[in-house]
Amino acid sequence: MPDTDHRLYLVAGAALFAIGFYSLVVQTHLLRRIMALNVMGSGVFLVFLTLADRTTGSVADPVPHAMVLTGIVVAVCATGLALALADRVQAATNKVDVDDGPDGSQDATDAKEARRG
Amino acid sequence: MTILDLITGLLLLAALFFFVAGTVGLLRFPDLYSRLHALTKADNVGLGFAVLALMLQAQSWSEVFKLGLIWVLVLAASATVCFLIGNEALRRGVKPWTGKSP
Amino acid sequence: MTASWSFALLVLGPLMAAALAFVFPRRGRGVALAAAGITAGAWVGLVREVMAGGVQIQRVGGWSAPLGIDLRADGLAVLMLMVTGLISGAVTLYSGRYFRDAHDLESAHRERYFWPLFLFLWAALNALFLSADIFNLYVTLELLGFAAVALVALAGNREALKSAMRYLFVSLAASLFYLLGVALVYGQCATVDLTLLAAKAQPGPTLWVALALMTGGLLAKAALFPLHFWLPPAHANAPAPVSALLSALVVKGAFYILLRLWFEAFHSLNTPAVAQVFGGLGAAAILWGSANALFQPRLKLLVAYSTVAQLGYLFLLFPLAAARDGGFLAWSGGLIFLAAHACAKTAMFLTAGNILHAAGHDRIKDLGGITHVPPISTFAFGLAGLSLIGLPPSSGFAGKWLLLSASLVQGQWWWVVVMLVGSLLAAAYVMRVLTRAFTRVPDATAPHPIPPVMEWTALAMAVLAVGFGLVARWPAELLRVGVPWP
Amino acid sequence: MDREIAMMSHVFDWILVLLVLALAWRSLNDCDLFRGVIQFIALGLLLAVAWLRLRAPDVALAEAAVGSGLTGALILSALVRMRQRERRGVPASASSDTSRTLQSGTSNRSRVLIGALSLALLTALGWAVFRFSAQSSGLAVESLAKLPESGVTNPVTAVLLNFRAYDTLLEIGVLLLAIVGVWALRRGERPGDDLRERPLLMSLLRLLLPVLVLAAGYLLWIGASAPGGAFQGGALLAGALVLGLLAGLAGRFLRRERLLRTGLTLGVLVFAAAGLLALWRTGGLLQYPAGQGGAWILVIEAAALISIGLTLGLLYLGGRPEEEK
Amino acid sequence: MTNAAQCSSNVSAPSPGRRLLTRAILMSLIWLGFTGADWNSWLVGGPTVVAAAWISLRLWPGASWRWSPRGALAFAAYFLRESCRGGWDVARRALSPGLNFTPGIIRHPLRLPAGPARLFFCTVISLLPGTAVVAIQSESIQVHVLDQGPRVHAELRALERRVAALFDLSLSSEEVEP
Amino acid sequence: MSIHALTLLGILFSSFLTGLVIFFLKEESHRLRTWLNMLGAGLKLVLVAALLWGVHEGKDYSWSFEFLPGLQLALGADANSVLFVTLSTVLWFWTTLYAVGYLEDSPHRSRFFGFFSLCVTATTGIALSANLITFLIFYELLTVSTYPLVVHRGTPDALRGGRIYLTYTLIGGTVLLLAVAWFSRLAGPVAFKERGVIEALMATHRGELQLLFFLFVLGIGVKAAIVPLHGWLPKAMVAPAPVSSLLHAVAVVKAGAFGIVRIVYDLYGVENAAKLGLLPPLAVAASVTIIYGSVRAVFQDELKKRLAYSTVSQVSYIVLGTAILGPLATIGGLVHLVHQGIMKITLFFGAGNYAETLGIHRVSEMNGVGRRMPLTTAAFTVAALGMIGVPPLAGYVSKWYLKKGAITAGDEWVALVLAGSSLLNAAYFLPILYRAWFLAPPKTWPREHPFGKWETHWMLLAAPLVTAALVVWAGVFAESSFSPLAWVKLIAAREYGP
Repeated sequence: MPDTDHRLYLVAGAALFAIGFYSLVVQTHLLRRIMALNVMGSGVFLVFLTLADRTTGSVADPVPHAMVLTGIVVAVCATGLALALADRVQAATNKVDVDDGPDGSQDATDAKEARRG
Repeated sequence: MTILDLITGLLLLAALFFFVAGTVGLLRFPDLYSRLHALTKADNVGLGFAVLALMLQAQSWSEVFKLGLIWVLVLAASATVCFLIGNEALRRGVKPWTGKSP
Repeated sequence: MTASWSFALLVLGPLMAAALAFVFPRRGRGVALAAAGITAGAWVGLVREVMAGGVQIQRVGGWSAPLGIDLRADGLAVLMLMVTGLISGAVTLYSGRYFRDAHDLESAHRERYFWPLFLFLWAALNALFLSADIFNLYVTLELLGFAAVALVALAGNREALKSAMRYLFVSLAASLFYLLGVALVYGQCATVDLTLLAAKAQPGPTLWVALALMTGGLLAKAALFPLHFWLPPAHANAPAPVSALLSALVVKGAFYILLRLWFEAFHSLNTPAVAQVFGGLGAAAILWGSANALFQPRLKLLVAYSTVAQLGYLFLLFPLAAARDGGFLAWSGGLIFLAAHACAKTAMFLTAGNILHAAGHDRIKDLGGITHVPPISTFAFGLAGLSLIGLPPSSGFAGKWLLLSASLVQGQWWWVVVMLVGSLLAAAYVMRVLTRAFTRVPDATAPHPIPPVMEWTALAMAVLAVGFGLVARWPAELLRVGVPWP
Repeated sequence: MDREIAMMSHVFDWILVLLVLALAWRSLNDCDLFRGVIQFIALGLLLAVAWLRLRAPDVALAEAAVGSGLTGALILSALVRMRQRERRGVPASASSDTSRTLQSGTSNRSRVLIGALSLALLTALGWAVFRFSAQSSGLAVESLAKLPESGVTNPVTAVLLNFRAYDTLLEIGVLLLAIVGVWALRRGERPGDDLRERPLLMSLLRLLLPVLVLAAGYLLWIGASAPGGAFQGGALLAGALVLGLLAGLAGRFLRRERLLRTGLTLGVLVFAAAGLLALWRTGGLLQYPAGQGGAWILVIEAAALISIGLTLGLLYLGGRPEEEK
Repeated sequence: MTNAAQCSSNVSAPSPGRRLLTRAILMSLIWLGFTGADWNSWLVGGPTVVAAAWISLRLWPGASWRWSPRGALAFAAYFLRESCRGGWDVARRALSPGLNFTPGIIRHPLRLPAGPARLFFCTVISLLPGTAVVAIQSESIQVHVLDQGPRVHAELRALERRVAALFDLSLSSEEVEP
Repeated sequence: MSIHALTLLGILFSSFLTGLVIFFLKEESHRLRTWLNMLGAGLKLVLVAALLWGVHEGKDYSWSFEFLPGLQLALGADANSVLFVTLSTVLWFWTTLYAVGYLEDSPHRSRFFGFFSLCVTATTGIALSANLITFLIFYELLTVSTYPLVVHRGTPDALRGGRIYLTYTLIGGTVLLLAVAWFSRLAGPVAFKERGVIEALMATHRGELQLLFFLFVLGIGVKAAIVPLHGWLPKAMVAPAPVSSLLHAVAVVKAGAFGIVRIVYDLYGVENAAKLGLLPPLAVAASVTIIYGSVRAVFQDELKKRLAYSTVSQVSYIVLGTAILGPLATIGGLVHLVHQGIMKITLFFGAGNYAETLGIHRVSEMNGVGRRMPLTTAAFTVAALGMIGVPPLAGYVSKWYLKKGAITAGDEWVALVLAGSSLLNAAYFLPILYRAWFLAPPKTWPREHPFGKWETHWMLLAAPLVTAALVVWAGVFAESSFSPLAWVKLIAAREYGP
C-alpha cells in the first residue's frame, strides 16, 4: 500500500525476529522455545510481506506472498514435529527443558574417566 | 457517496457501538458468568450489524449468502462456547456474583 | 532431454520412494533399493551430459529465472550427487540388516520409519545440490533438517531424544536466519537466482547484513566451531547408519550452500578479510575438535568430534580458493577432501555400529579383545582412519595435498602448520581406537556375530575412501566444469 | 481528506505494530505459560490483520487458519498433555513445574549477553532495512505479465503452482515428512476430555464440519482467481479434522491405517507424477502443456488439499493414531 | 452410535439413499450459495458436496426432523428482535455508571423432548437478553441470569413454545412452576 | 602398457595381492597361507631377476599414472632402485620362510602375514619410486603396515613400543610431507634424476634449499634412526623376531637410509649438496650416530637390544658414505646398504632361533650355546665377524671403501670414527662369540622347545644359513661382475661420471 510506512513494518519484523531469538536462547521451557521460533518466523514473514508491498502498482508482489505461504506451512510442520519431540523428551526425562541434563554432566565424568584410564 | 454508503456507514457505527459496549462489559462486569453475557450478546449484535453493512456493499448474491452464513455460524459457535465456558466454571465450582456481597 | 530426466529423477525418485515407503511400510528396503537404482542411472546420464556439454540447466516449469526456479548441474553439483549416491547406497545395504538385528523390541517400528525418513533425506540432498535458487535452497534445507532430526530421534533413548531436540532448535533457528537473509536479498535484488544474483549483487549494507545472516545460519547447520556444540551428541546418539548420513552428508549440505553463496552469488562480497575469518574458524575447529576427540570415552563420540575437526579443513578452502593464484588447487582440494571425509566417516560410523552390535557397547577402553574378533570391521576402521589422517595414497591425502600446495603457492604458511598438526592429532585419536584391536585380553567375552553385509559395506566405504585418492584426477577435472572463476 | 486518511492509517500502523511487539514479548516472557500461549494465539490473529494491511490476503487467510489457529491448538494441546504428565509424574523432579519455569536455567549474565547480542542483531537489521528504497516492484511486473499463461488469475496461486511450483512440490514433501517424523516418534494420545458429554458442542460440530468441508472445497476452487487455494483450504480441512478428533468422531477413520497413509502421501505422489508426466509431454519438468495450466493446477491442488488437511489435522494428535500390528 | 439414538427418537427413519440425497441437496445449496452461478465450479463442487454430505450423514445419521416453515419465519423475526434487545440490554448495563443488576443461577425445568429441539433451545437461550445456559441435565437446565426475577421463567417458557412451534412439536401440558 | 611397466607393477602386486588375500583367509588355513606366501615371494624373486637383467642390459623400465592433476604416481628402475629392490626381495623370501616356521601355532597369523606382505610391498615401492610423491606414498604405507607387526604380540610392552614407534614415524612422515610439498612448489613435480634436479634453483633459492634439506633429513632420518631420532628402534624390539629382522635389516631403517641416498644423489645431486654446504653436518650427524649406537650396544645385556643399537650405528655408515663427496665413499656407503642388510638379518635370525628354541633372550644366558646349536651359531658368528669388519667378509669391503673415500675427500677424522666404531663392534660382538663357543653350557636352558632331528625347525635354520653364505659371498667375490659391489660401482660411475 503506497501510503504505508514500510520502514515501520520492516523494523517491526526485525524486532520480532530479535525478540524471538532472545527468548529462544534465554528461555528453557521447550514450549516457550517453540513459540519463540514461531515468533522469529513471523518476523521474517513480516519483512518479506513488507518488501512485497512496496510496489507502485495496484497489487503487491505475489512472489514473496507465495514464499511466506510456504514458510507458514513449514513453520507449522516444524511446530508439530518439535512438539511431538518435546513430548517424548518430557516422557523420557521427566523434564521440560534440555539444557542442564544428566547427559552433559555424565559426559563430563566419562571424559574424566577416559583421561585417567 | 451514495445513500447505500451512508447506510453502510451508519450500520458500521452501530456495530462499533455494540462491540465497544461488549468490550466495556467484559472489563466491567463483576464475574465470569456475567462477562459471558457481555461477550455473546453485544458482540453478536455488533457482528450482525457489520455483516449487514457489508451485505449492502456486496457485489453478488453469493457474497451476501456467505456473509449470512458467517453470521449464523458465529452465533452458533459463540452460544456453544459460552455454554462450554460457563459449564466448565460451574463444574469447577466458581460461585456467581450475586450483587449482595461487596 | 536426458539431462531433464536426470534432474527430475534425482529429486523425484527418492521423494516418491519416500512416500511409497511410508504407504507400504514393509517394503521399505525394496523401495530404497529401487530408488538407488533410479538415482544411479539418472546420475550417470547427468554426468555424461555435464562432461560433454558443460553446465546443465533445467528451467522448472519452463519459466526462467528470476520468475521461475532453475536447477543447475555443474561439476561441483555432480560430485556432491555422486558422494550422496554412494553413501546412500551403502547405507541402504547396511540398514537392510542393521535395523532388523537390533536387540530391542522397538526395532520393527524403527525399521519401518527409517526408510521413508532416509529417503526424504536423500531427496533433500539431491534437491539441494541441484538447486540454483536461494529460496528453493531454504525449502531443501528444511526437508534436510526435519529428516535428520527425525532420524536422530529414531534411536529413541533419552540422550538421543534430547540431542534431537537440541538439534531441531538449532536447525530451525538457523533456517530462519537464512530465510531472513533471503528476504533481504530479495528486497534488494528482486531475484533469488544464484546466477542472476552474481550479476546484480553489489556490496552494500543490506547485502552485508543479509549475507551475514545467511552465513550465520549455515555455519550453525554446518557445525563450524564454535557453533558445533549440537553435533557431537546428535551424531553420537543416532543409530549408526544415521550417524553416517549426518556426518558424511547433512553437514556438507550447508557447507555446499555457503560455497554457492560466497563464491558465486556474492563473490563480489568475498573479501580476503572475510576469507581469513572463515579459515581461522576452520583452524580452530580442527584443533578443538581433534583435541576433544582424543578424550572421548565412547567410540561414536570420538568419531563425532572428529567430524567437528574435519569440517574445519573444508573451511580452509575459503582463504585459499578465493585467490586467483592456486585458487583452483584449493577449490578442488577442499572438495576432494569433502568427498574423502564423507566416505571415511561413513565407514567409521558403520564400523562403530558393527562394534556396538558385536560388543553391546562402544566404550573405547573396554574394546580390547572385542575388535580383533571382527577383523573386517577393524580393517575398515583402519583404512578409513588412513584417509582421515591423510596418509597417502588415500583420498584424504589427495585433498590435503592440494590444500597444502595451494597454501604454499600463496605463501599462507600458517594453514600448512594447522593442517599438519591436525593430521598428527587425527593420527593420535585414530590410533587410540586401533590400538585396542591389538590388545590381547585373556578373558575376552564372545562377541555377538556381525552380519556379513554390515561388515562388507563398511569395508567397501573404507576402500573407497582410500582408493578414491588414486583416481582423484577425475573429480578435479570434473570440478573444472562450471568452476566459479575463469 | 486523503491526508486525514493517510494520517489515520499511520496511527493504525503504529498501534498495530506496537501491539504486535508487545504481544510477542509477553507471549514469550509471561511467567504464566498458559497465558503466554493465549497471547501467542492472539498475536497470530493480529499478524493476520497486518498481512491484510500489507495487501497479502492469501497469507492472511493462511495465517489465521494455520499460523494462529492450528499452531495455537497444537501448542495448547501439548501444554495440556505436558501438565497432565507432570501431575501424574513423580513430584520429586519438582524443577519442572510447567507453569513457572521462567527464572530457572539461564543466569543473569548470559541473559545480558544474549540481550546484547539480540540488540546488535536488531541494530544490524535496522541498518539494513533502512537502506531499502521505498519502492521496488520486485517481480510483480514479471508475474503479472506471465499471469495469462499460467492458467489461473490469482497471482499468488500462479506463483505457488506454476512459476515456483517446484518449491511447492518440495513443501508438500516437508508436510509429509513432518507427519512421518511425528509418527516415527510416538503413538498419539487422544485429547483428555471426552466431548461426547457435551451435547451442545456435538451438535455444533455436526453442523459445522460438513460446512467446513464445503468451505475447504470452495477455497480450493476460488484459489485460482482469488485469495485461497490448497493451503488455505487444507487448513480448514485440518481444522475440521481436529474438531472431529476432539469430538471423538474420527475414531473409525483413524483405524484405517492404509487409507490414512495413502491420503497423506497423495499430494506428493500426484504432484510428482504430474511433474514427470509434464516432463514426458512437454520436455520440461512441471511444465504444463500450453493452455492446460488451470486443469493441471486444479488436479494437483485437489490432491494437495487432501494431504495438507490430513497432515495438519493429524499433527494435532502428536503421534501416530494407532499401534501398527 | 449413541448420538444416533439421541437424535432420531421422534421420527421414523427414511432409507439411507434418500437421506444421503437430502443431505447432498442441502450441501449443494450451500455450494451454490458460495459460488453463485459458476457452473465450472461443480468440478470441485461435485466431489466436495458428496464428501460433505457423506460426512454429515456419518456425524448425524438421524433423519432430518420435521419443522414448520411458518414457525420458522415467526421464530426468525422473534429471534432478531430479541437479539437486538439482548445486545442493547448488555450495552446499557455495561455503559451505565452503576452495576444495577442482580445476577444468579436459576434452575429451569425442561418440557421439550430430548433431541434437536432441546439443543436448539439451549443454544438460543444464550443469545437472548439476560440469560445464558451453564448446565444441561436430563429434565432441567441451569441458567445464569443477569436479573433474577419471575419474568425470567416466563420468558424461557415463551421461548420454549416458539421452539416447539418451529419444530412442529406439542409441549407436554403440565406447566409447573419451579 | 609395455612388458616393462608390467614387470614393475608385478613386483609390487606380487606381495600386495597375496597380502590382501591372506588378510581374509581363515586362521586355520595354514597350508594355503604358506603356499600363498611362498608363491608371492618366489614370483617377486623371479620378476626382480628379470628386472635386474633388463636394467643391466640398459632397458628402460618406467610406469606412471596421473592420480592428481600434474601429480604422477611413477615407478622406475634405475641402478639405485635395483640395488635396493633386489636386496629386499631376496631377504623377504628367506624371511618369509623363517617367519612361517617361527610363528607356527601362534595366533593371528593371517593378520601378521597380511601386514608382512604389505610391508614388503611398501619397501619395494620405495625402491621403485621414480619421484618424490611416489616415494612419500610408499614411505607412509611402510609406516602403517609395520605398526601392526610391531604390536603383534598385543602385550602392554608391545603396545607401548608400537606407540613410540608410531609417534616417531608419523611425525617424521609429517615433516617429510611438508618438505615434499614445499619442494614440489619450488621445483614442480620432478622425477628423481642422477645428479639432482635443482640446478636451476641453486642461485635463487639457496636458503630455502638448505632448510628443505634439513627437513628432508629430519623426516627421513627418523626411519634411518639417526641420533637423536633413533629412540623408537630399541623399543620396537618387542616385535617377533622375523619382524625385527625385517625392520632392521631391510624394511624400515633401510628405507630411511635409502631415502637419504635418494635425496642426496637423485634430488639434490651430491655435488650440489656439497656446494650448498649440506654434507659436512650430515657427516657429523652420521658419525655421532655411529659412535653413540656402538657405545650403547656395548652395555646392553638383552641380545635383541644390543643388535638394535648396533643397527643404529651401522645404518649410519650408509649415511656417512653418502655425506662424503667422492665416488669411493659413495661406493662404500651404498654397498653397505646391501652388506649391512644381509649381515644384520643373519644376526636377528640367530637371535630369533635362540629365543624360539632355547628361550634365550640375554647375552648372559648364551654360555655354550654354540654346542647346542652349532649351525645357527656358525651363521651368527660369520655375520658378527662381518660386522666388525674382518676380511674377507662383506663388512670389510664396505668399511674399506668408506675409509678410502673419506681420506680421498680429505676428511681424515672419518677414518678415526670408523676405526673407533670397529673397535666398539668388536667389543660388543666378541664377548658373545666367546660365550657361545668357549663357555660351558648350563644344565637346562631357560625354555627349551624340541624340534625333531635338526637343532631347530628346518625353516628357522635354512634362512640364517643362506644369508650367512651371502655374507661370505659378498665379501669373497666382491670383485666379480654380479656382486653388489660391482653394481654399486656402476651407480657411482653414473653419479660422478663426466
